[in-house]
Amino acid sequence: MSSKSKRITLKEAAEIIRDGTLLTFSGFTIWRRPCALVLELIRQKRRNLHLVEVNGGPHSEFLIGAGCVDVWESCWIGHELYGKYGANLSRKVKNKEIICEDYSHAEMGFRFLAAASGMPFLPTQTSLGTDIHNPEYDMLGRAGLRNGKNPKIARKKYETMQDPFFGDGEHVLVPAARVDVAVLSVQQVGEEGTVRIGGQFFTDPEICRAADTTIVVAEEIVPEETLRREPRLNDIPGFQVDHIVECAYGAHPTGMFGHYDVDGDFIRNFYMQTRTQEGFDEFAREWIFGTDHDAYLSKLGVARLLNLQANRALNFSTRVKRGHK
Amino acid sequence: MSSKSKRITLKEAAEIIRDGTLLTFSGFTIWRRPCALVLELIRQKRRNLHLVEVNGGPHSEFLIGAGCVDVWESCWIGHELYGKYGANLSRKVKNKEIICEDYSHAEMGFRFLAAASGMPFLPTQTSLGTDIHNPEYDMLGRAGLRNGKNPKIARKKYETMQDPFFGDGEHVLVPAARVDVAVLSVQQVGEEGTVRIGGQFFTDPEICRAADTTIVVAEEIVPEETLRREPRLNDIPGFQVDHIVECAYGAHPTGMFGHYDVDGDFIRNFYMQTRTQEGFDEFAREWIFGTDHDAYLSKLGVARLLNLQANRALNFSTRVKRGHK
Amino acid sequence: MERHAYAKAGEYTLADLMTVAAGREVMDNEVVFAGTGMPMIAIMLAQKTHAPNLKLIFEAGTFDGRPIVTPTSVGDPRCEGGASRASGLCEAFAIAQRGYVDLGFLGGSEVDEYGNVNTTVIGDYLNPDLRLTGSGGDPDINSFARRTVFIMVHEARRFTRNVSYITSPGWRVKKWPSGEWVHRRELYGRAFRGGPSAVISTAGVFRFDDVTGRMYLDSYHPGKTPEEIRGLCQFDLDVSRTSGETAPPTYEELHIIHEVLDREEIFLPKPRKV
Amino acid sequence: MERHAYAKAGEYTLADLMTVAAGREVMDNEVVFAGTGMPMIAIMLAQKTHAPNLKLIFEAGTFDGRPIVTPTSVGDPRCEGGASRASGLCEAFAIAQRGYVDLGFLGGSEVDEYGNVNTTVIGDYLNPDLRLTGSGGDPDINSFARRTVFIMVHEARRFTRNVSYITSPGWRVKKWPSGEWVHRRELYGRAFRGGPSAVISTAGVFRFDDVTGRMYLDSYHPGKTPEEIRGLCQFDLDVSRTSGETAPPTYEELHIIHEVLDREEIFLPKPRKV
Repeated sequence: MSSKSKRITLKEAAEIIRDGTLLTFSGFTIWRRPCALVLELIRQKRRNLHLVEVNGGPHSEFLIGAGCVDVWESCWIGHELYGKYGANLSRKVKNKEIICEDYSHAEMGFRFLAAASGMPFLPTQTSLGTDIHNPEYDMLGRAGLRNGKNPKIARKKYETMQDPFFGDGEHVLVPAARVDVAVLSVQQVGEEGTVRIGGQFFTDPEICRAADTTIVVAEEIVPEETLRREPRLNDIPGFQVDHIVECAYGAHPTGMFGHYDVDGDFIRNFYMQTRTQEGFDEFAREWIFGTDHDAYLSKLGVARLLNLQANRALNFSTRVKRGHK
Repeated sequence: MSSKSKRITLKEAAEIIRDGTLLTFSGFTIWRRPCALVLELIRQKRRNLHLVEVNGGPHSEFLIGAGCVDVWESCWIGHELYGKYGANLSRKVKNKEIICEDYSHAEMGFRFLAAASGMPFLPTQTSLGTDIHNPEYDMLGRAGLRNGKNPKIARKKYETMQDPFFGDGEHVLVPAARVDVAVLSVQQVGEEGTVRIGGQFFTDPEICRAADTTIVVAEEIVPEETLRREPRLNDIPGFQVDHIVECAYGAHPTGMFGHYDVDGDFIRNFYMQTRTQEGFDEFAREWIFGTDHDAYLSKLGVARLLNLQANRALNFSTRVKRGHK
Repeated sequence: MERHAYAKAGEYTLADLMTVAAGREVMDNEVVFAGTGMPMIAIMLAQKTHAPNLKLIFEAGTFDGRPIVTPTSVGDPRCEGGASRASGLCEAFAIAQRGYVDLGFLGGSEVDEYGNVNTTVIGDYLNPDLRLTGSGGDPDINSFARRTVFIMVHEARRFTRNVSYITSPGWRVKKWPSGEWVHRRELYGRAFRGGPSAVISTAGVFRFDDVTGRMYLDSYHPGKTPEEIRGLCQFDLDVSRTSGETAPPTYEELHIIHEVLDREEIFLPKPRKV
Repeated sequence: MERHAYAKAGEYTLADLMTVAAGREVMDNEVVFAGTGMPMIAIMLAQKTHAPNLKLIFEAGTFDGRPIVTPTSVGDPRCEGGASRASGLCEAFAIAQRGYVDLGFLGGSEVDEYGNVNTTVIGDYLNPDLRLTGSGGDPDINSFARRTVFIMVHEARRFTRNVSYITSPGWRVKKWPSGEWVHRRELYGRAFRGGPSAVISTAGVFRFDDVTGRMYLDSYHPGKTPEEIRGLCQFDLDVSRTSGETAPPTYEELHIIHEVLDREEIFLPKPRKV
């Protein structure tokens, strides 16, 4: 194949994501998040990002703490076992530095499914009776951002309608999650962009199709033909992928099924340290600024990485300490 | 696991499907259709079936020619290379013995996706401007069947609405394809019902979830644990499957990826012979009535089946003759 | 020591009892959607005791899993162990909306008298004192499952009079756009499948009145009294229809919890005297 | 015999020429949605010649396939060969609706002057003379792709004045509920992406006027004349703007068709004099 190569560097990948981008990520809570690329975005001082995610995690907290984010549209943020909630988001929401738009988890999933399928919305009956549907709590609307100026932002948070076919009653229509860029962190990508994910794919295929531009950061770039021998095992076809980056430990401190477990200590320390802005800035000086991904990995050190290494028969680490014993 | 076994016989499986059932099938055109079960339904003289399918094929023609079907709701019927169109459906539509409700292919797919997801409809902009959307051609409506008496039949063929979120204009809402029974013909099913399909899954996961009852006919029933070693390779989780049948060549004369190719001669002969009702009845006397699946296979004979056998490295037959040379 | 005998006071913690009592809410063969944390242990305990055929689903996309090592997150690779299928989130919520889910098993944080839960904000949503995690899948599981069981450590502040924000719907919910309170059955109409059926805490087991949807105390854990528990709720807890003491864990259940499911003491510390 | 030289009359059939001319409509790197039959051969020819990087999609659920043996159906296992992904139909139509598809490549049956196609019924829909196959994915591919090319054997009855039923939308379509004829651009509004761009038959290559959407003859195959072709259409074919004769197949193209893609002569009989 004589196609132009899709390979770029982490730095080039971050440069593609401009200020103000509607941005989303692969993964789920503390799993398979493109943290290496996120930290590079912070180094490049990206601003005014509008994150639209099925759910958040440490990667969101990194960007939020660093002041890169204006709007966060999702249903959940936290660190699971390693930190009770998103302290940086919490602080900035309280200080009115960030607009926080709440949908439910299924609503966010369906929003991406709609966008992935060229549909402007999907109907659902989830979360009826909750404050998620409170019309006073359309935060993007309150901020004047639903005026059509950005054509990807829906003019309304929700619409309601009666089912016209079966008499099933009132449904909520959730608007498609139309985003500019999707950044994925996966195990394998082919030279032509074919993606093979190990373990649960969460919502990766949907966010890729929902976005106009897709960047895939993979633990390893492999020859396409090795993936094309088993087409049923591939999750995203190459033509949907625009750029690929090879980056070992691209998801650290989040986990990568089959490769490395969650670095719970790192996330716990981050959570404890960054409950204040001063704490975040200190964290950033140590782990983000004036360094790059290779130096970051060296700083973590071999022993730590080996401890996280997934057992290949089980796809998770048997060495890492998760509890008190 | 001490759960009650899901195993039944082909005959018992057919007995589950009563007269008047809203029925759908696995596969695609001349691939992976549950023909063995369909022929058993014909032997049991099933009547008044309402077929709702993503697309039709020889299996539909069998049921239609045998007088089992009152309504056919789909987008296409034929035999691909082996027969230009569905001659039995055509004859019965002309004689007004069958109601034929046309949607487009994507519309039928989206209808099953809606039903599979507990949604009453999905929005689409396909087929705008065609006679598929002609309000005069709501055939179920014209027949008085959209009166709510069967709650699974939509009160309207379509609804239209403006996109309220992005100004994308008029959309067509296609109603969920709510069916009573889905019958699948697949390569492998576990004792507990876990389904692993070889090759394209077409719309099998969607039809299974859309239906209230799912019957899986598999070339082989395997121990569950063999399938549960690789959960990412399974297509339908066991709890969605109600009954399983082990039946070799369950899809003949349609093809089964990795096992046997399409029996083009059989389908071509069927097509040529059954352009008249007399021809169909003759076909049925020879191949359906007074026989069973085992006798049918013996009649086909070893040489014929070996000719159809798929090459395991390629998943299709290298022996079968497809063209003129 | 007879495996099926009940353990004595001091041989188990209240967290153990909460876990065991929650596990008892599961019926064999049910399709169960479990949330992260305590629910996982309780479900896996049920799976290893009276409900071996339960079908465990995690919203990140694992279906009918039989983990060999306890996961700590619904997205954990450990969730995939022995699963019938592993895929993604849209499928999980689609099948829930389709009606496959019998039971939702969730960690609770702040619950009110009608089973409404708040995981979004402390204080006024528009001017929050503290922004929490957000909803996650709780409202979805709660909307779609035929019944939902909550597991939570008991603190008075968590059993609140009126949640300031309804994240997850209970038995009396808000009808928009007016915001008036109506019974869930009325709002949901044909979408109604059920709702919160129990809250299991470290103090007792609470259920909801069939008609009014108001929470009442069903059983109180050994060492607790109904009046004491009423004092541990900010609303006026109905303690008039208790069924007695919660049955303690058996030795077998304790063994499974501490030697099989949570050897690493991720969720449940070992009792001091064992 | 120079591989890239054009073959002479008698060394190829009109079906060969139609296939080659259709293949020329594909641009390299395009995402192409192909239908069953003739389109497959034409696409695979393009893939093996000037468009090696085209991304071939079949609606049954194979994406970016590189079949080693020619399939005879879009659901054929042969479609999976070398594919980037194999899955199912909903995904294929979802990505088409999302806008990924540059080109639809379809077999035509009955086409009218504005590119409307009928594959549903001969005669009145409510009282048909003959019920045909039905739409299949043609209207969908046609609605979603940025342009569509049709390949069909030329018979006068297939180039009809007004199709009795519009299965697949051309340039003048019906606006419901009134049924009035409007330009496709007007009906589709923001959904407009393009429409039928060419019809390739065994007589010539036809295109559609940018403004009116009316079909006109672009090139006529060697051995045919524009007037002859006009006589082979039931509508008044515009032959005033032809560009000349269709370039014949090259020897390399014939070799690929007959010795590589269709050795079994499934779709294309070998020319007598080769």
